[in-house]
Amino acid sequence: MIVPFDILILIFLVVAAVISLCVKDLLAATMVFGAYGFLICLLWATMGAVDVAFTEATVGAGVSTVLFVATILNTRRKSTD
Amino acid sequence: MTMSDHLPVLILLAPLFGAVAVGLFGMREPRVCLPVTLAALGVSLWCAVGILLRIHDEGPLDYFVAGWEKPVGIGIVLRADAINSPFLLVIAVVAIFAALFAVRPTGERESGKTPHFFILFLLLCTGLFGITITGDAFNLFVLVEVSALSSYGLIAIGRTKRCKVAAFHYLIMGTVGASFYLIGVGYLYLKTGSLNMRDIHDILVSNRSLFGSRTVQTAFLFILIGIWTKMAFFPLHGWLANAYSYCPSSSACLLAPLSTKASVYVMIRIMVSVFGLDQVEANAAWGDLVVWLAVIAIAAGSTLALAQREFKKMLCFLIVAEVGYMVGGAWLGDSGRWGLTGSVYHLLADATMTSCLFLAAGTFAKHLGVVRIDDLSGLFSRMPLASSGFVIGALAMIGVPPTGGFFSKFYLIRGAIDAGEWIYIAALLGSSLVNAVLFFRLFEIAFFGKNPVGFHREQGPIEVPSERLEPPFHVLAPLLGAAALVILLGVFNGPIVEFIRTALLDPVTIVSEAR
Amino acid sequence: MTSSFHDWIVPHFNAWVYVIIMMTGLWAVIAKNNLIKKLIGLSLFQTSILLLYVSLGVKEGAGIPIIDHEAAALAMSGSDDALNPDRFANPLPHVLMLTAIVVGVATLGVALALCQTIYRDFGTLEEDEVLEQMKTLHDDV
Amino acid sequence: MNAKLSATFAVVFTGAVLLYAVSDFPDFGDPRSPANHGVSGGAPSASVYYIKNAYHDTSVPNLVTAILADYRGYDTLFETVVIFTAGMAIFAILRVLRRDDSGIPAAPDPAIDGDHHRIVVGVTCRIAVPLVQIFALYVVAHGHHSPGGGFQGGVMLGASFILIALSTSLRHALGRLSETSFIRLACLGILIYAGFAFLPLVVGRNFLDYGALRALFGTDGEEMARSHGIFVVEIGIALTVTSVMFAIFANLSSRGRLHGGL
Repeated sequence: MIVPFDILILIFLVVAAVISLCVKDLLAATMVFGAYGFLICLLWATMGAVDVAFTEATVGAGVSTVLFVATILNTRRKSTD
Repeated sequence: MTMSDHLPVLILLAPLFGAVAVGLFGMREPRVCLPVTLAALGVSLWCAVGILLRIHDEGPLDYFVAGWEKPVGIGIVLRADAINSPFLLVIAVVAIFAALFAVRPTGERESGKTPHFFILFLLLCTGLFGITITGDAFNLFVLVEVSALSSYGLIAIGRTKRCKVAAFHYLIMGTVGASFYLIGVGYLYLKTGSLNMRDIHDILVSNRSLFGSRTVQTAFLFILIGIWTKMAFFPLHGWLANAYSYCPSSSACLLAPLSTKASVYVMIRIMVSVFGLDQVEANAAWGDLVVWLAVIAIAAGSTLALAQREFKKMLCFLIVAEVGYMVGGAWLGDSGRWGLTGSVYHLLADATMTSCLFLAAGTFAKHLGVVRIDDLSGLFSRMPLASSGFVIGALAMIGVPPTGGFFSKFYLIRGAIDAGEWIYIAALLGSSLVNAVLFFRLFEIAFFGKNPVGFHREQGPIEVPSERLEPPFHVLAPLLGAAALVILLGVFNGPIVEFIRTALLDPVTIVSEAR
Repeated sequence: MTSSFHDWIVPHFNAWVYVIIMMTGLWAVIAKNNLIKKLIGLSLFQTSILLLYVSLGVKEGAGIPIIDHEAAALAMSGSDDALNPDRFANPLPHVLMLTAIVVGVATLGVALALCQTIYRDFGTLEEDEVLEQMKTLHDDV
Repeated sequence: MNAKLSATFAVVFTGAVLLYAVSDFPDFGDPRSPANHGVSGGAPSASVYYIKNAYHDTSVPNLVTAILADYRGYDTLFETVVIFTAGMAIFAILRVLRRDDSGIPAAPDPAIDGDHHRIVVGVTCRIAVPLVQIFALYVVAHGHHSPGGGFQGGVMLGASFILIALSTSLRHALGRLSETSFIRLACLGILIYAGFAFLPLVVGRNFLDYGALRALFGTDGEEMARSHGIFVVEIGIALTVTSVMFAIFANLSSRGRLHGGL
């Protein structure tokens, strides 16, 4: 049965989204956002969207995290909110 | 099949290939950028004329990309008809004017970015042509993103600190707007199973109950809010003024006349082709609400324009008011569809007159260093030819008879009288009055002003100029060309409006299959 | 209450989560002060749209939208049932969302570049401080 | 506080409207929903056509690839253009041209140029990079039969260059793929896609109609020509995506200077 697994991922997704917005350390927020990308990639895989999952894994969890990190290391790591 | 059958796709392939050519050769030899750009836009102009003539002779034109024609909706269809073909022509002409103006687009210090500027310029044109000609709801989103990303680049290519912040805000608003549009399309897809505009319309019409369903209504609402964000309709206008007034003049000459107008076109296209005019007119409550919003937008835009001290910012708030005209006109819902006609015609007139005014503002900023309204003092004696172009643009904005601006207001008011929307007429006339006050104050300063113009160019102080300071030909030509176009549009308003109304009065020609 | 829970939430659980994530993202875009945080919110907002679309294409009991060898062989031999639409997930939303993902990362790249130039010019990424500095810039145009 | 309040208002309103519509949705996973099956009483939806006919039309078993590069290839062309536009916009926004560099005080470089303490990382990456690249090429080429294609492969290929830049130095990576060459490659990718899609016009068929190129590929049926056409197009996508992904990273990590870097 795939549905409980689905619901588990969806709950994790919401948790990851909220955490990535609440953490004041931007680097940590980006890492949580990367984890969010990975979770959502799992979700696509369970829904049968393999191509989307693949793209999300490379783009969402991979490259966009790297781009965030590159910017944060070149600017400032702390945020006020 | 001859090459002329492929005009709908050639019109946007030309700037795309132009951008690629600039990327391949322009980096090493920046001098090729401008000729390539002009050549590409010339091809587009030729295609636009060709499309217009064909539609005039034979009616709407469908182009099935990759040949997937049957069954409906599996491939992507490009659609040219009497509503969008004049706008294609205006896009091509205004883009050529802007390209001529942009001979040295980013200033001396950053001349290394000239190729980047022209690549983005051509990509923006590709996006605008694509938005205008596509018949597929999702494809429209992709092309909106092409034009949006290139306009962020064009705005932030300037050297000033403020344009970066303005571009960032524009990016946030633009992305949220496009995403709202995407949500709307998703909801429509969920209920109809199709992305092709005509197919969606057919499905909605054949299942009347769908119109009343919550999902379709929400879809409509989200598509509208998304497009309103992109076109800076009043409460959502926050990004526009800074973005267009702090970006380089060369970018503003392309962005200000065309970007918002393309979004207005999208709104009209969605109303006409996806939901159907009959359905839109049947929901009079929605129409009333939107006309009220438009009235607020017109009033707010005019008031904010009065408060500005900077020339370009004032023009930007006038755009906000003009967007209000067009949205309100499109939603009047009068039985003769004069309001909608006025909106479509105003789309063309406003694009040309905004182009004229922004070219003038860009000329004054680039060659005289004029940024504030007070600096315009003594302008007429310095630049008689350029100022006469500016005067024509301004008169069109006020709505003085021989220009296009007058006739669009005429048709809009005619529609409003038929629909009984007196408040809209009041707003329109009031806003014209404000425009008159604004521009006649400008004329007074520019004509009778005693103080000489403050001579500081964008690049810093220069030597004392001679008495006459007429800008070079490549700047003057587009400005006067745009002014001439404003008048031509007004003079030939009869045939143009007749042509547009062939599509609006008989929507069967729009929503049914072309030849 | 229970009936509305069963009618409204259970069959549309994905839709509820998509709305929740989207609203979280939208809230961050408007309310957060830090530009990077705004961008994280924007990315959340965009991915939630993917969730909407991909959920549309799910079919109970269907497989991935790739035709396996047996089905391909059957289809070539003329069997009608080999390519039964109920056996494969709806591929169209997947295609659309590939495009949306790519658009999302392109927008993100441009936005981050803008963040870096803003930091270069203003020395901060907090929106209120940037706007405060903007007020004092007058002769910069 | 004001911003937060107005944000909450906007969000609550939008969310309420969206949830209002949710009750009207077809059930999750319903194979008879309009999107999956077509409106009841109407023609079957486009996706039914794709599932039934895509394999016959293109002989590509991966339906997503078939739709992406053929039926909706026009979308995909502009999706590639979006990537290209983003790359160019980032250059326009961020790139600091060398002549201007003197005026700006050089910030302390967080670079690790010449840092020899990372032998483990360096050696691991030296082993990993070729493997990543080979797998990326496999993904590009095998998009017909398995998940993957130009975008995924291109992103991975770009990521392999990013890996080189991270494990050694940006200068080293730029030695493999310099600024002029990645701009050229990005243009070339678009040119391959759009130019190849333009070819059918010469034979009098519509834009992107690869089936017309049967003679060029020397295949028997149009469906094999489409299959080959999709492959050519995927290569164009991969070129553009690779170079733009690396270009974005190179610019972002070095604040537009293209030296130093992370």
